[in-house]
Amino acid sequence: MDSNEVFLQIPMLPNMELAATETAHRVAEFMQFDPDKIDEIKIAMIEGIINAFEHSQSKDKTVYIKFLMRGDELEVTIQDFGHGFDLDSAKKEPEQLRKRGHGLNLMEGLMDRVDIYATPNGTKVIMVKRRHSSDE
Amino acid sequence: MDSNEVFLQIPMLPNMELAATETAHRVAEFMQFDPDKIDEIKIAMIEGIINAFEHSQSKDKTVYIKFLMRGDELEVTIQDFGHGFDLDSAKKEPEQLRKRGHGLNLMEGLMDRVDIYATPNGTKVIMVKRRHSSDE
Amino acid sequence: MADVFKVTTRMEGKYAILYTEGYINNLAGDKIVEEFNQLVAKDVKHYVLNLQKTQLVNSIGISILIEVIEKVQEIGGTLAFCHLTPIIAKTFKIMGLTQYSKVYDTEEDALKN
Amino acid sequence: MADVFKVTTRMEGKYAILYTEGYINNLAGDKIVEEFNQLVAKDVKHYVLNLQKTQLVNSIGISILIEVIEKVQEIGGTLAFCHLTPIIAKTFKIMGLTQYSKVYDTEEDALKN
Ligand SMILES: Nc1ncnc2c1ncn2[C@@H]1O[C@H](COP(=O)(O)OP(=O)(O)O)[C@@H](O)[C@H]1O
Ligand SMILES: Nc1ncnc2c1ncn2[C@@H]1O[C@H](COP(=O)(O)OP(=O)(O)O)[C@@H](O)[C@H]1O
Repeated sequence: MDSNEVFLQIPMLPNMELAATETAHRVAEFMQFDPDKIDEIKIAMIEGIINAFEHSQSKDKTVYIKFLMRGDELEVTIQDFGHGFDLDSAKKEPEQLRKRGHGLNLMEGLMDRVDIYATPNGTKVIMVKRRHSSDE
Repeated sequence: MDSNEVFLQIPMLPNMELAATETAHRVAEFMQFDPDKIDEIKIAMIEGIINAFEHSQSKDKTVYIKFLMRGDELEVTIQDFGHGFDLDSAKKEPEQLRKRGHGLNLMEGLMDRVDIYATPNGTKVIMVKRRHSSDE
Repeated sequence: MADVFKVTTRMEGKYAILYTEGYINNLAGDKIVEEFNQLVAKDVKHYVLNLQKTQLVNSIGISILIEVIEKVQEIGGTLAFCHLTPIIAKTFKIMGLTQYSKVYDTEEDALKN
Repeated sequence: MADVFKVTTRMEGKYAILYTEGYINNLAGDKIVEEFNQLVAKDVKHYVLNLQKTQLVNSIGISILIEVIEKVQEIGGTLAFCHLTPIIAKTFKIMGLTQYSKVYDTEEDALKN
């Protein structure tokens, strides 16, 4: 393993997503991200992880998380080996005050880039946050 | 992976031990350990991890941590692939107000059981904390 | 970070001010609904949610808050938020909450309006 | 948990009360020594370390506090701790600190003695 990578495997158990957000916190702090950006990464990660908890139905009941520190960028990969889903039908337009179905929007709204690879063998969400975003 | 295991691999970078203690926190909280016991686990883990950071000289600059939830017991394994050390000479009697050399004592004082396997291929510290310790 | 989520209420005039502490996930959302239901039973119609001690939320927890907003609208009441961290404010905006309930910086501002 | 370690000082009579906030590791220990050196230069001899806002320590950080204790002894001063969490108190005991400096529950107690 390179010293710019962190791996975490968490079981699908209550609040275990917070182990991942705290790991993100340490990594992003080491990379000198500012506190608001760290919170954005954390909330985006929570959404990715609870989606795997709630929807993946993976048999190993595990979420695999990788942090890659790449210069100014932090790349976070959240992976499960569940049944995947159809991205196009999941990404429907948000209704007015729609209760659920905001997770994917939140990830995209809070991170600089989000790529989702969903197959019948599982889902992989790759999210990137830059220390200095262009939109700020 | 069983759903009663958590894995974490952290690079030897400043404060990365806190990613591990926060993971421990979530795991121990899930197991309903009381807050003082959680703090004991955290400080013991910090000592095991900073020892690997400071002394192991491992080439992959990585510490491998495993949490195993086993009924009433939490088992934490902290492993590095450095050069190991001689346990007997490391465990010398504490001098009066000795500045350094308290890490191993602390782990033993704070956990219910500590087993250390040190070889020229690395060090593995296995620490166990019970939810209801006999000494309390 | 607060480990166990807590919600406490203080009354000020016709307002119930709910203080949250900790991560707002589904369980926390349920606790808020419980507290809220007790207040509705006491005929309280105006609510302020002070999130000063909440750093993290998830969309399931927030979806439960949306249900609370709907209920308040049904009984002809008001619900405002205050003391959101910048990122929780952003999260609310992305989720469309800010269209349906007001967000104030401070509790004072929330009570004045 | 406080993310960046901080130490601040308040004078009360002949006492300097140092408040720590956050994880006491080696860097935090160095910050405490720096603060302490400035106070020694101002001829302060009596110290209270209030650790109320510190939840975690490591043995490297504490070994630096031991150096501070030694220096205080050299200048004929006193150093007491207060507001330790039960587990930090236990850690200090295992490391032998409690033999060399007193530990009080509250700041008041530390200043009275
Ligand atoms: N890891 C995953 N595994 C399987 N399905 C998923 C996963 N992540 C998202 N989905 C699907 O995408 C949909 C939309 O997700 P999201 O926007 O987070 O909203 P919500 O979780 O509230 O339904 C989910 O309802 C689910 O069907
Ligand atoms: N993971 C490790 N790899 C190599 N040597 C180690 C490791 N852990 C401990 N040691 C050795 O054991 C000694 C005692 O460790 P410890 O009691 O924690 O005190 P300290 O770290 O303050 O020296 C260290 O000085 C070091 O020589």
